[in-house]
Amino acid sequence: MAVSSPTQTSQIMNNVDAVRATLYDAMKNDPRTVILGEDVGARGNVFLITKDFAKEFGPQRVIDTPIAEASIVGIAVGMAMEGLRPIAEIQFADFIYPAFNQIVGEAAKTRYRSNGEYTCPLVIRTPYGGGVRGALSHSVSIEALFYHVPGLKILAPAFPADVKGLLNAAIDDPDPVLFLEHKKTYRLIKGEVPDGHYTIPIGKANVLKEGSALSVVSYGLYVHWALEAAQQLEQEGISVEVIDLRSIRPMDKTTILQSVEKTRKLLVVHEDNKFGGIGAEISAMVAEEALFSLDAPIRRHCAPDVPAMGYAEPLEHEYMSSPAKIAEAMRELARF
Amino acid sequence: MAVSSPTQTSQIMNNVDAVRATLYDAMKNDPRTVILGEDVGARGNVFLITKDFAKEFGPQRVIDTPIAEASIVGIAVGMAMEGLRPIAEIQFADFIYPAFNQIVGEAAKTRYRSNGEYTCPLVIRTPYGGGVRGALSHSVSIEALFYHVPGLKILAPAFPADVKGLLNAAIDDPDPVLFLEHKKTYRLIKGEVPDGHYTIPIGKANVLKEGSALSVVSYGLYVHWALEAAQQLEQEGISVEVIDLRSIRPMDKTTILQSVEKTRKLLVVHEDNKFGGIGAEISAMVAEEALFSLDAPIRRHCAPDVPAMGYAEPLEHEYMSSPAKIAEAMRELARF
Amino acid sequence: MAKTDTKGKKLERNGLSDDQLRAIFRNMLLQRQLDNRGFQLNRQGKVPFALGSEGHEALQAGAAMAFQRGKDLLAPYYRDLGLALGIGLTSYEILLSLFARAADHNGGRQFPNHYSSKSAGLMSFSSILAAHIPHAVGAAYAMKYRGERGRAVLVTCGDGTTSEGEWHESVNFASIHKLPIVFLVENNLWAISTPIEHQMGQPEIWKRAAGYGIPGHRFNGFDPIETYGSVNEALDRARSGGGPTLLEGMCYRFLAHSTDDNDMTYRTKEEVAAHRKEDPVPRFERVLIDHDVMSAADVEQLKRDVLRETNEATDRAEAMPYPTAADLYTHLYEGAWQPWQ
Amino acid sequence: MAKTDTKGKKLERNGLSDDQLRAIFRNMLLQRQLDNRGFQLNRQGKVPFALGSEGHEALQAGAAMAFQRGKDLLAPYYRDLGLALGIGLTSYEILLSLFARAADHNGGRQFPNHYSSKSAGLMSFSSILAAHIPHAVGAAYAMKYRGERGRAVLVTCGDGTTSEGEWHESVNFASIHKLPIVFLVENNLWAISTPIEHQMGQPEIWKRAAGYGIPGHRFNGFDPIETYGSVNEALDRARSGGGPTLLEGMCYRFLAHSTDDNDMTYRTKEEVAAHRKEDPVPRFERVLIDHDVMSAADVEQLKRDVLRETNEATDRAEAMPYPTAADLYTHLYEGAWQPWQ
Ligand SMILES: Cc1ncc(C[n+]2csc(CCOP(=O)(O)OP(=O)(O)O)c2C)c(N)n1
Ligand SMILES: Cc1ncc(C[n+]2csc(CCOP(=O)(O)OP(=O)(O)O)c2C)c(N)n1
Ligand SMILES: [Mg+2]
Ligand SMILES: [Mg+2]
Repeated sequence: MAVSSPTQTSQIMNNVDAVRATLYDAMKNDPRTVILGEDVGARGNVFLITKDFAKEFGPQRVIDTPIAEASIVGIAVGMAMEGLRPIAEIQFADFIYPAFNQIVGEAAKTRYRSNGEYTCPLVIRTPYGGGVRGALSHSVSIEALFYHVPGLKILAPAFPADVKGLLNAAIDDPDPVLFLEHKKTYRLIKGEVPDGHYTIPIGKANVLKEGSALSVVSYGLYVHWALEAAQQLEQEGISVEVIDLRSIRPMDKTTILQSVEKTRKLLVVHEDNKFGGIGAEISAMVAEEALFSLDAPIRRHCAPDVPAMGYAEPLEHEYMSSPAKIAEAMRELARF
Repeated sequence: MAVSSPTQTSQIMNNVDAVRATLYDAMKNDPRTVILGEDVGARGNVFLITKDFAKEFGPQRVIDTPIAEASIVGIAVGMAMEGLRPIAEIQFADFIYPAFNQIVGEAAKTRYRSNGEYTCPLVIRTPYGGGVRGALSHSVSIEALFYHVPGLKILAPAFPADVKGLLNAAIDDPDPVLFLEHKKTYRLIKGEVPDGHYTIPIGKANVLKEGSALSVVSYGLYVHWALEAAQQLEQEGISVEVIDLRSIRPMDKTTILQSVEKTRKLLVVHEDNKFGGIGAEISAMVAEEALFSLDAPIRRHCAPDVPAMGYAEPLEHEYMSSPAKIAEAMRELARF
Repeated sequence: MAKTDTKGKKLERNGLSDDQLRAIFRNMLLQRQLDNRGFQLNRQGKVPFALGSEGHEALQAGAAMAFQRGKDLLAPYYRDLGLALGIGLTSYEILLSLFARAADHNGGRQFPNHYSSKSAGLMSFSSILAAHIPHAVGAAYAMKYRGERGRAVLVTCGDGTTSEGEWHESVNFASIHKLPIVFLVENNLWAISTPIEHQMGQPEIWKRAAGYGIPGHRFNGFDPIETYGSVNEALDRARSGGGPTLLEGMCYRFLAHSTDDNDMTYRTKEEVAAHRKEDPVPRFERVLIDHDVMSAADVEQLKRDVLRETNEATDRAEAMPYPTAADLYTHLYEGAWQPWQ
Repeated sequence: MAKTDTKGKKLERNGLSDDQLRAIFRNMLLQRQLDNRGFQLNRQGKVPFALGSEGHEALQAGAAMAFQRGKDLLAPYYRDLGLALGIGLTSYEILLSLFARAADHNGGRQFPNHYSSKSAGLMSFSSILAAHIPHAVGAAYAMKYRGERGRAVLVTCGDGTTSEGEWHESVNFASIHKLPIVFLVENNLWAISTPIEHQMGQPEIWKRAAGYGIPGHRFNGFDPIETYGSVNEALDRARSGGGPTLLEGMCYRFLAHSTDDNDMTYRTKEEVAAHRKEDPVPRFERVLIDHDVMSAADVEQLKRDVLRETNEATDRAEAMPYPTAADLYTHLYEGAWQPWQ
């Protein structure tokens, strides 16, 4: 995690504030930056992330779009091709499906198909994830629907300092970036955020906690729970290394492999469904590159393969993991 | 592969004929069956699969739709909810992106979200894959964009008899099925197809060739090439087991695990990009369930992670594999 | 209460009987009562989320009266409490949805207001706006395909939802095939915080109909009798082979978008108050009393009935069990769930 | 050759100079020549695929004349050979695309006719129909946002493509923001094998404009002067802050959809022949000769020029190298490609 050096000033903020502050700076610093999406203007986004932006920067820079996700992204692609630096918002990640064509077919391929003549410097931000009683259509994880797509970058930071550093990196990036914000962490997770403009390189995982018995790779909300579980296990005498992936594509092979070579055991933890999820690639990569470093099967602790969490509390509870469930998965693998 | 018993009559046909014959029977046998898609009527589909169907069954059963993929699938969902058995066609798999919302958000979740009150017995057929100079937008593989989605079934048969048996199974299935037809195999691949109505169970892989040194799992066009390569290696004294996945979701864990436990080496071969492709899940599953049966790293022989094959012949050639390249990957793993 | 100038004038009732007029009014009262109940339970911390249809009562109750039970299908959206009630769902069913109980049609899986009832002819829908519209078209196609004259589909959405591509594709397809369907837009002038002028280049949605070659019509959705007339005519046309109609019912969203929204951040009290003057519930009460369809005492009795019904339904639904953890795994495919499938 | 009744009448030239009229005609002849060349090379087995714009020549040459180079942007679709030529692409560039050579703007990555040229103001597009329309809207937004009066975007598509949801969403957005954009539909009555009556409920696409609150207009796309007038007026309006226009140019697709198609399986020779009578190329030739803009000899010379240009471009492009295997890996992201990225 980016930590502030003694000479650096910083602020304590939560993830939602970190998004807000970073977007604000981007708007301040570069007149090519525009924000577009549903209810981002007058209301300032459903989580109030862009509250008062329209007042300060004008409605032509903070655009309340019609309800039409394909064109929200598609128009942003056109803006990007023509020199603006759009930041498009999908109100909830669950509503990104209608924009799939524009993201996968267009944004991801603009540079490639034109042999570099046209580029698409575009950020698509969207809140994802569960644990907020969002039911079937306000709590899905979407990363695995996109991470197979060459031409896209996908970020899913978990800590406020990473949110800022990676969102800045996404905004500066000359290619399209899908920026995933776990909505449960918005107000829950607080941390120190350095002042001023800084970026965190895209494609670098972060070892949150060193350990020797077991490597755990996670991201988003669950990385916090994995850390909590690891601290619990520390007291039980089991030393768990916790890696925050942060960047889903490109993925930090080196950090994962180094860790697995040290601990010789790998557990991937994610909120999304298991089959074909991010854990599949992590696991496959390790099985290809470091098989003989392993002392145990590679385990994936993920959501059961049902469409999403139900609205009723027991359904959500069953779908979601918890620090306790993650700790149990860690123990099991450590014992192996 | 389903083979005809001595008493059974059969025909030699190619994959496109197998699709055509199966669709024809479905139209004959069940008045609830309707076919809808772009140019499926008067022209009878761009590959002439439904040629003359409109004449025989009428334009109300073989519907030339407007160019609007989201609604092709969406309308088919509504038909299915209201008692018809629609078979929707996406003219080329590359054009399925605009229908993503209806497939992933709607068809896959209809039964689940209504707690079983509504169902969605729908088949979506589409030709996919390369090697036909289809360039960036007429040759993509799409299976990995969908295989993460609970509620969908995904089939990708490679042989005419499987095409018929699995397409029948898809049509009979009470839930939505994405049926992928590799367009390069349409006329290239011929084989015996039993007469009469039969189904092949969804979710069963097929051991095409037994072997002891190495298991290869593939599907679609590449399974033919893998078989060719395996026959070549046989002559070199290397015995390769070749498994045709046929069904991508649900996936046949048992057959894969049994094979790997026997051969102790696994190579996954697919035309689609590597990162997050089908091979990722196969590999991860084996690394989780049979790690100690492995004598070598799990290898994936897949397309490089670029958006798709270019139009120019050298670009397509570089993107695609070949029996020779697959044979080389087999040799390498066998030597390990 | 808003003054109406109907007294003395003959009531233009579009063929509605006194019983039907009273049923419409009852629906409107029940909607408002159930609406309030949702918000109240949310404030009490008993439900995490509620949505109100205040301002849509007349439109929905009037439209529902044109629906023929056992024949027509309804493909509604999340603000259609009154339509759901009007085609036969009970207050108890509504509250099961609100409380996310196991006995809810969706088994507590979906957000409240995402009704579904195969027996009532109410098609299941998701939270993805406009995604249900092609489903409605597909169902209408099925009806026509099977030669089922006398049946039609009523599909609704909000004004904001007409911007989605799937809306356009659906209307276009229905127009080509002259399907038995009515596209009813409930125009409440807002899409969460986005006013109509940021949703579309000109505000009269019904005018799009000509582009599709189908009839289009706008009506006053604060008037349930006018609403009934418009929807009934369009449904009749659909049922008898006359093809689709695009209807635009004008109303207003009196409340915030949902319990998660604060509308005072983007619109003024004054604007809301101006529309409140036309509030369809007291307005229709006055019409019925003025025309002796109901007495003031009848109305009071009805209000008590509706409150009692709401209370009873609340108690009954609240007492029902939640789904259990095991219920997460049912109804994914036909047959039993298996991991890694 | 079709008879025209223009002789004697004063030529209604919409402000076009003789030079411009000749340039339009040259474009039309070149289109047809290049079209034929594509089909010919396909029959010779030299290219696996070609698409023709026969029937669209007048529409495209006329529209291109209204485009202001160095200012406007063009967001075309795959049938826009004449627009590409008209805004400045060379025959050589067209043939590089057809032959998929490395020097092609797309490096031989895309299908033929998927032109792209940043310097010419021609926006890159994919084969996914309608997907480029929001891009055009986004570019128009950028122009307006930066206060660039005097610039506009011309975005084209076929009749069939107007059914896509993204078409609707794009026109709607442009209308709200009064963007400097012209939506030009090249209505050739067919979408591969699907005739207009199976594509939409009523066949006049321009009539959809009213639903969006923007001007709509239909013109005869067989007449390049009328086309120029319509497109020029709409682009001028866009450039001067008057907002978007929906234009529908009527034309016909004389050839099969592409070299992969056989149109005689779904339409009759007679239908095609009837439209051929109005063939815009001989028609415009007659107009120019009748009005002494060109002599018959000029026309013959021009035809020879155009043929020579086509031959030279063919030879030159064919002699160029293909991209190499290594070229598969460039321009995915900024910077060098890495596996597993
Ligand atoms: C595809 C999609 N995009 C966005 C949303 C979020 N959302 C829910 S309701 C709503 C406003 C809808 O407005 P309108 O259609 O006018 O209906 P109203 O709420 O006014 O009745 C939005 C943007 C969604 N549910 N689905
Ligand atoms: C999203 C998408 N769907 C389908 C296709 C296949 N397709 C290519 S051209 C075409 C017909 C287009 O017709 P129209 O828009 O009228 O243009 P025209 O070819 O007549 O000029 C179709 C269906 C495609 N390229 N993209
Ligand atoms: Mg609204
Ligand atoms: Mg056309």
